[in-house]
Amino acid sequence: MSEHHHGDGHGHHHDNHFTDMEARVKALETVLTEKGLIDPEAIDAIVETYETKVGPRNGARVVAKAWSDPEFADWLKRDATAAIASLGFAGRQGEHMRAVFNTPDTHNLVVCTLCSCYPWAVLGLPPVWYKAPPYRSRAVIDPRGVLAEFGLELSAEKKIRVWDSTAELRYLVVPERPEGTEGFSEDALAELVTRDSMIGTGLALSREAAR
Amino acid sequence: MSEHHHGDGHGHHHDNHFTDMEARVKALETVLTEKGLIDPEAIDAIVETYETKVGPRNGARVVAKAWSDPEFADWLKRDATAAIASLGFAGRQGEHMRAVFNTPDTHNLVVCTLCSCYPWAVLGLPPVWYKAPPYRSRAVIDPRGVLAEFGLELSAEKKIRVWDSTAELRYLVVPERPEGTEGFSEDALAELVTRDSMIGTGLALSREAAR
Amino acid sequence: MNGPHDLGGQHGLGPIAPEKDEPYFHAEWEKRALGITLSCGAFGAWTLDESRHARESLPPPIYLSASYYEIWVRALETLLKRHGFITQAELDTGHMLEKGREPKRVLKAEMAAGVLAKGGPCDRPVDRPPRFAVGQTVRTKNFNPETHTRLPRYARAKVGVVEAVQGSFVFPDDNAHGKGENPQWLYTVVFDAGEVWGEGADPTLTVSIDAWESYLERV
Amino acid sequence: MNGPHDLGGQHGLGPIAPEKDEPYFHAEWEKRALGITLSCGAFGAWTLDESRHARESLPPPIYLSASYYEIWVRALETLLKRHGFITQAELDTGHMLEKGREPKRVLKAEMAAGVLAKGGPCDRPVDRPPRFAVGQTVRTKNFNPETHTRLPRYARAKVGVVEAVQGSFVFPDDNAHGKGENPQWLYTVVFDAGEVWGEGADPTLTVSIDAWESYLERV
Repeated sequence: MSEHHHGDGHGHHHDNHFTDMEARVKALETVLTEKGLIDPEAIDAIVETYETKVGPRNGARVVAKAWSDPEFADWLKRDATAAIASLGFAGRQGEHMRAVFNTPDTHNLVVCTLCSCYPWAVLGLPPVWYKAPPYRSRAVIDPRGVLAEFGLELSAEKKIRVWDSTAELRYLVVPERPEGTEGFSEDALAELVTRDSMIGTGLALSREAAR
Repeated sequence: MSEHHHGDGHGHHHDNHFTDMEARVKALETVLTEKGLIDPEAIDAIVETYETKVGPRNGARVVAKAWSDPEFADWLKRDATAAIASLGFAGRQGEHMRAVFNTPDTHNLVVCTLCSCYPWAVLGLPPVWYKAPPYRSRAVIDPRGVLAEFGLELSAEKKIRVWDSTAELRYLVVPERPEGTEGFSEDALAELVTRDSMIGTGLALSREAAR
Repeated sequence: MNGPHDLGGQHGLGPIAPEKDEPYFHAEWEKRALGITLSCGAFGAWTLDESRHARESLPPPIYLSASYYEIWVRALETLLKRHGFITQAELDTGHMLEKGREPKRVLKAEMAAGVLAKGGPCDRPVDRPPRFAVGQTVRTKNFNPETHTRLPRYARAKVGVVEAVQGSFVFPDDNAHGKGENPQWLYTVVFDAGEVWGEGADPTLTVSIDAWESYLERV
Repeated sequence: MNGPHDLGGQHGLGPIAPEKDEPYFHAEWEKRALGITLSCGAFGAWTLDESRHARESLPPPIYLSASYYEIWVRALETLLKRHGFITQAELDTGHMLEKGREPKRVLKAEMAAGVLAKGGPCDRPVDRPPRFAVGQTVRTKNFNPETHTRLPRYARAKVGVVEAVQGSFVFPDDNAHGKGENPQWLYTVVFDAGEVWGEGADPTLTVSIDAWESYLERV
């Protein structure tokens, strides 16, 4: 057996395991369907929602508007749930939103050490690493080591604030607006906002990188 | 896959795994032997030592003598390493011994939460449960629940002292001498001293139980 | 519970290894696992807190090696069996063998969008004022229940500062075990890393948790 | 390190299930594992502390599901590779492929009894008096190193009483990492369960650890 790390849930050494899970889930779905407890088409609808409608482009719209519109930014700071809902983004795992703003002094990073809490309504389904033991264990004790794995080196003086999502509040990081983006439209700004920049494991793209 | 508990290292669901380990250890032993790094006969000698010479009968002799001989008991309390060595029991995992005496007020229980420290020189090789996660996790927080699994119910007023073997001191519990054993020879007393009574997960046998 | 899920500050779990251009799903069964889990949640037979506790109660070696969708599936099986909807024999054979319990609601395709959009808010009014104020120094309690709690082990018996009073919310420690919602005030409490991690902590780091009122005591 | 080995107070690990009339070994390979591990320890190439750290550094799902003999074997492979005695390719093929490092000592059959009887004492003199006295109240430090330590997580930042000064011993936190033996005074420190476990602790319970001097501070 390989000593390879086992916490990630993907990769070639999991192929057999994935086959086991395929059978296990198939059995579960069959039983539930035969009992009339689930509607396979509802499952299709759920999957389609998170594959096509609810994803990090939602959050990017929120951030771009906050960058463009100081009144919206202020609203987002005071009542993120309402401000975000005003753009049409709400619902499951976004019922109680908080927006936290990066500043020149402070970088924000979001984690859920206890499970996998994540702001679905604005970021969609979380990536595997967000839910896996390595990130969950290290983000609260060694955030600089974590950020280095994402290629992000913060200055030694930068303060880091980690938000552990232990309750039903879901955190959205509003990254700093990149330099040289004065006059960008909200659409153009939204292109600079990556998923990772809204978790805190990245920054917004520079105007050059986005091209 | 079964939801069966996985921490014990024995039992039918481990049969395949045991076959894997058989091959793994065989490969290791072969490589080391071909390199002249180990002497298979030395391994036989080590195994024979712990199968036939070093076991809980050693500890039982120590306890029986402590019950019979107040001066020895006093020495055991003050300098367990020397007192035990005087009976010919010393060596690996018994270099630094401490004896802790049960009293009518206090019951002692020994655990190693961090690994598997155990007083080999007086008790021999530890049982699987002593080294496995369930005992190691629970002994320090829920000793009464642990003792109940061994069929031992202490009175609610009895004080429990748990010794976590975090350093190189190895603890031997001296159980209370059973009632009605006045005039028993050391040999007869030693028959009442079980391995578990010297870990603290049991008591010495009553004179009736021993028959 | 001090389970395998309580990961904050644990070492030795390997690299994070973010995947470039990661897809939403890595296999078809993950899609079904998502949809089945959400569909069964719509039964209304258990709370989110109970399902979290079912996940964290998985055997630790499984919890720590499984992907999160696998954790979901295994915990869902437990919940469905516990609440009488299915049996282990049905899972073993892969077919219905008996009728089983009827849920209050079965999620149909036409309901899915509405249910997802509505979510499950868990703020609840309480009829007493918050006990702690913004700026107040508090100490988290020390406790180690075998039952569900949302106070991570690394943040117990630590001194921090109330940064926000976030409203009043369902109390998961009770709700996970069918003891009622018993809402409490919820606070964001921020700790210096030195308080939490001690010697060698990153001096630029602060960590916050969201803590229910009964997790906190005056200093 | 806060590894999978640091089990005190963890929940969910299942029943203890003591085995009646348990044999010393459950399979032949366990006998070989014992003998090989002790034989390789006799090389003198690594310390007991380094081998403990190799064991606790195994991937947590493996550590928590393996028997202790399996933990030994896996950690021994790591140590043998790390110190140049064998290669992974040799383990994979099951045969010697290259010469490798020569140990200081190979344990021969006729030496076995003597080596086992001698053991490996690790008390060492220090040239300063103990800093703490019996009966003194102390607080354990808070720290969370990724390196080896013998201060369990449950016993950090807790107030207890020195019950005994046990002598001076090799300091494992340094010795495990080749930083020397650096002996320190060792104390038995006893804690009320209420201090360690908080609300709901067994009121009749006290727990002690053996703590090196640098783990402790004055209260």
